[in-house]
Amino acid sequence: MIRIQTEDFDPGQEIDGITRGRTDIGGIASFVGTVRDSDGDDGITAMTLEHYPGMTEKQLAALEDEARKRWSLLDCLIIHRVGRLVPGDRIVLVVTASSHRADALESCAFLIDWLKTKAPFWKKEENADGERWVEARAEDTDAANRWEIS
Amino acid sequence: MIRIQTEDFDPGQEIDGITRGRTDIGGIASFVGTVRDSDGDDGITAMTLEHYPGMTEKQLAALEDEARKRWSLLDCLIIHRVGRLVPGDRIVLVVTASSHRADALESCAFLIDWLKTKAPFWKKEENADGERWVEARAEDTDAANRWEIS
Amino acid sequence: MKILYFAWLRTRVGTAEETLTLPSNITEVGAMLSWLQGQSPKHESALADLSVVRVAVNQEYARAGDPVSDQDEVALFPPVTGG
Amino acid sequence: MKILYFAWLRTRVGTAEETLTLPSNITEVGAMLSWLQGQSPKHESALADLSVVRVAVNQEYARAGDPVSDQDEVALFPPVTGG
Repeated sequence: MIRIQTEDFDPGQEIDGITRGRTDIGGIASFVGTVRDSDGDDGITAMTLEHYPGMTEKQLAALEDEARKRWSLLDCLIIHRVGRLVPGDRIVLVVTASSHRADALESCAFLIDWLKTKAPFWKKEENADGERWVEARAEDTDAANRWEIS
Repeated sequence: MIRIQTEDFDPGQEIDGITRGRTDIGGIASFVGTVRDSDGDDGITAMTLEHYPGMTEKQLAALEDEARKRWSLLDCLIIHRVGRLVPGDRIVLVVTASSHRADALESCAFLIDWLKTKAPFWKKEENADGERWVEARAEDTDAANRWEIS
Repeated sequence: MKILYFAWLRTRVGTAEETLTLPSNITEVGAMLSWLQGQSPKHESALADLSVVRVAVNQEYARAGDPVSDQDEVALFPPVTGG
Repeated sequence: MKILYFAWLRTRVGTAEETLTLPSNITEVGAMLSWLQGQSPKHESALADLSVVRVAVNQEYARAGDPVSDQDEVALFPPVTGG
């Protein structure tokens, strides 16, 4: 499942929603990304997330499909927020559930690594000096490339 | 932080407890292990977790220390339940928080892999035929060994 | 052709969306980018370094040799930074 | 010496804990296990396959060559299956 939204989400509620009433799940992995108040030396006061409506959903759905092909998943959820956020706010949630922990853990890492390099979201940070668009990091591309997807 | 307990835990509440009021965290990884209703062909009706009080806490604390040495972590929590559990029940929770997602994701996988081979817990499964002690799986040892710890 | 700009490309070109008529002799993404650079000084400046420009045609990532036509929705944006 | 048994080792030996006096000429874990095997038919049966027996001395994992004395807390258990 894919959700793009401006509202916050509740990781516990989402994990519960996936597991409640099921007895075939052995492991649930999750990752929550949050806004940090600094990036290197800059103090960050806020951040705005822009996206490409339509393409974002397509890319995330394709990522989910790819994860379900590579690993045996019982459920999979990606939530990504857009709009203005402040330090401490949640940005993204990935939850994967499987019979065995390796599938859940690996697919969760895969999804967040690929989301960072494939999904059309852009961050603009605000600090005391004004605002600037965040530049893509080579290490994000490296992290994604270890999964050998094109 | 390490907790061994018979009571259930709330993953969302634990994640919130770690992140609330902090603005230096960039990523929180978590893993929840749950009781499955089958293991291969056997239908499982319940499971009892036994442990070695004293040594369990020492081993988990040593694992947490090792994770904090290897990765840059802002927080780390391991909860493991003992006693009788039924399918769908939560068994174990690992939560790791860091400035960067790779540290959180890798240390979370490390902790659950090592917990499975180092921490003195034993599972006894009940099915229609009676009960049996679960045997250790070679793939758990393999998963742990990829982290190259002795 | 509908062209969308995101993030700092939107700021530099000065619009989020524009409709231009793609000459019929331009049939590939690479040629389209060269043509776009010539549309105005702002386009030229925004698209000066194509190594930091990503292209999507009809909401799918596209490369220099991929086909493009006047009926397509084209989007230009910097490398993504979500998550 | 206090000896603790866990999981199926506890069931097979028939007790969770016992106190035995370790002969002073036994100073290593390997020799202690051989001595324990001789304590009763139940001990012998439970400890027949040492490849599935793990040993902790004072709550730390120990191997055959590690030292052990009558003052130690020793625990015997199968490979762990938690998590």
